[in-house]
Amino acid sequence: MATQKLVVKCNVCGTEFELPEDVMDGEITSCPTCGARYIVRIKGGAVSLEEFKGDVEDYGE
Amino acid sequence: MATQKLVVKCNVCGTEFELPEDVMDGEITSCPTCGARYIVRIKGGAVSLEEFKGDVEDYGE
Amino acid sequence: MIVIKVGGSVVCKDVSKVIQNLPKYADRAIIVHGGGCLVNEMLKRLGIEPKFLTHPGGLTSRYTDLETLKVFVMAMSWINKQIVASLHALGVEALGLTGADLGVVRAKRKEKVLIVDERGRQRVVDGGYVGRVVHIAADRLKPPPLKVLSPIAVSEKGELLNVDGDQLAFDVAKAVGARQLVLLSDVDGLIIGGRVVPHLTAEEAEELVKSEEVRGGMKRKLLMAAEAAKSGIEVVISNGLVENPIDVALNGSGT
Amino acid sequence: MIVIKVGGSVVCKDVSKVIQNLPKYADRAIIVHGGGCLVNEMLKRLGIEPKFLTHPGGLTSRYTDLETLKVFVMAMSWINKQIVASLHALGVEALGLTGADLGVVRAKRKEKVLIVDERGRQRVVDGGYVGRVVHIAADRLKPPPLKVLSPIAVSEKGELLNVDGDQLAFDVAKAVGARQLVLLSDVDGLIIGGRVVPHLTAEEAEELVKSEEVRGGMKRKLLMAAEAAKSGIEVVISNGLVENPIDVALNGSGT
Ligand SMILES: [Zn+2]
Ligand SMILES: [Zn+2]
Repeated sequence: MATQKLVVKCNVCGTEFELPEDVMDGEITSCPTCGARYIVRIKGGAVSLEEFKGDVEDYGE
Repeated sequence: MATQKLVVKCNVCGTEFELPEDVMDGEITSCPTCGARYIVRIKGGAVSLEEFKGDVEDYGE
Repeated sequence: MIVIKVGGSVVCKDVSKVIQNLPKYADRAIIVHGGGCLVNEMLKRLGIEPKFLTHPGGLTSRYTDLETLKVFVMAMSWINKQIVASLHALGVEALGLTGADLGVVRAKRKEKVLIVDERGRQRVVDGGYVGRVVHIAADRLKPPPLKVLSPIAVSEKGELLNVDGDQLAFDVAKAVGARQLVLLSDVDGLIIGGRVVPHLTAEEAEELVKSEEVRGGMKRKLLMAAEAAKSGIEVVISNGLVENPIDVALNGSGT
Repeated sequence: MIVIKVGGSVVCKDVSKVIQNLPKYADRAIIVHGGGCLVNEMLKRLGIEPKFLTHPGGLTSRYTDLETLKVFVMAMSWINKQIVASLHALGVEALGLTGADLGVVRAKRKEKVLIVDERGRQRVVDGGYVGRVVHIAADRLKPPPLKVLSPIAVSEKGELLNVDGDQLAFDVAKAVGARQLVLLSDVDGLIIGGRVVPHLTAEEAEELVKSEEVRGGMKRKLLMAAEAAKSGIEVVISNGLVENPIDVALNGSGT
């Protein structure tokens, strides 16, 4: 079985880059060119990038 | 070991009667002469009779 | 005023339809819920063996020791708070209560119950944490806000007590002078000979109680309905799992 | 107004002394209780394995999934109702609340938290049923009647959320403009070098937080105390297991 490459495109600088084969939904990735950070979203096999604003909650109790 | 007899006296007619050897706290007993009903109370080895007015609660849910 | 008893069968199967239908009655309803199914599930998961008392005449009842009471209060509270939180999402600020809160439901503990023990002898034992309602603070239960009441009372000594939900709903209905008491469960009403009985007078209800077709919980519901009818409260036994179950009940679909 | 936080260590060891001491403060206190110990005991008895999240930096936190939340709400409710029922026996009609009741404590669910997963990669996951308090309905919490509040909030969507008890007590104190916030636990106060520190300024508290002698829960309590002091609230950290613990706390025995 051929491995499908997961290639995404940076919204900031347009660089196309590859995600690791075992990437999981929610994983943080960054553009190798401009450093923009993203949350990888995987829904029904489709991979997309969501802007990561760092607005995650602090850990709870 | 000699078995101790548990003899109690009816408050109504004065009849002395014997309780079963294995009587337990809370057991209902009645006077063989006048039929008066009692709750047997056993506290620290001492046996006494408490008037049984039938004022027990009905069974719950 | 309407008292709505949401039975355990509704709570454990699907309480969402009742909740969706509640906001329009928020200003004139009082909710009493059950949840015996969740209590049983929790007791089982915790490995707590049910204890039973056998009463003269052969009837048995579950014995509520302190451990069982604790599970009872926990499970009922989860149900209570879930209902209140769901109402919050619908814009209704409800207040979940046990009888201990503001002392709204006071009960006497069944300190003496008559049982038949293993040896076949009658004995008086402590009745466990089960209560007989002696006082309802009607003014504190009337809306607004909408009150959601668990079947838990408080004793003078500050003990929490398990009380029968149907009976509590009826006592609340009497105390607040409710016009209607809606008993929602997972059946369409009183079913006699395969059809739902549309309406019953107090006399008919009492007659039915004696028949063989009516048993257990439904028998108690009927006895209560007969008594309620005499107090001028209309009792509706209806299905809580249908769409808009309260509308349906008040429009006369159940018994 | 005084906000009294009864910590889990007091609740699980012996809450009776606090309760005995409460009636005289009933008209000017708001109670917030903890009970993590009972939550842990119930989770263990139910065989629910604790789940943890590892955050960047190495800190871990317990993950509250729906099952854990259910146990949390159940255990906290048992504690809440026990306190309310005990107060009833002392003639104080108290009202036990979660944040969902009357919407008194609203929170935002931590929908995104950053963790480091098993493979060492950073990932954004759902934060579980844990809330960050966003609104306190101060008017509904003021006595009378005396309110007993569980560390449970409600989200906009009607979810019940686990919130930190100390933080909640502090938020309540700020919202109602309390003069004092009493944190009762099983120690005599902040112990530094073997002795109880009698009083601290905000600056001293902040300084201490940086030291090695203060850890975990006490560190958070100190940070809060520093912030509270700036808001004009006096924070007293004191022992809830002694006779008349509230009197003792307010007479300056703790920190
Ligand atoms: Zn880029
Ligand atoms: Zn006699």
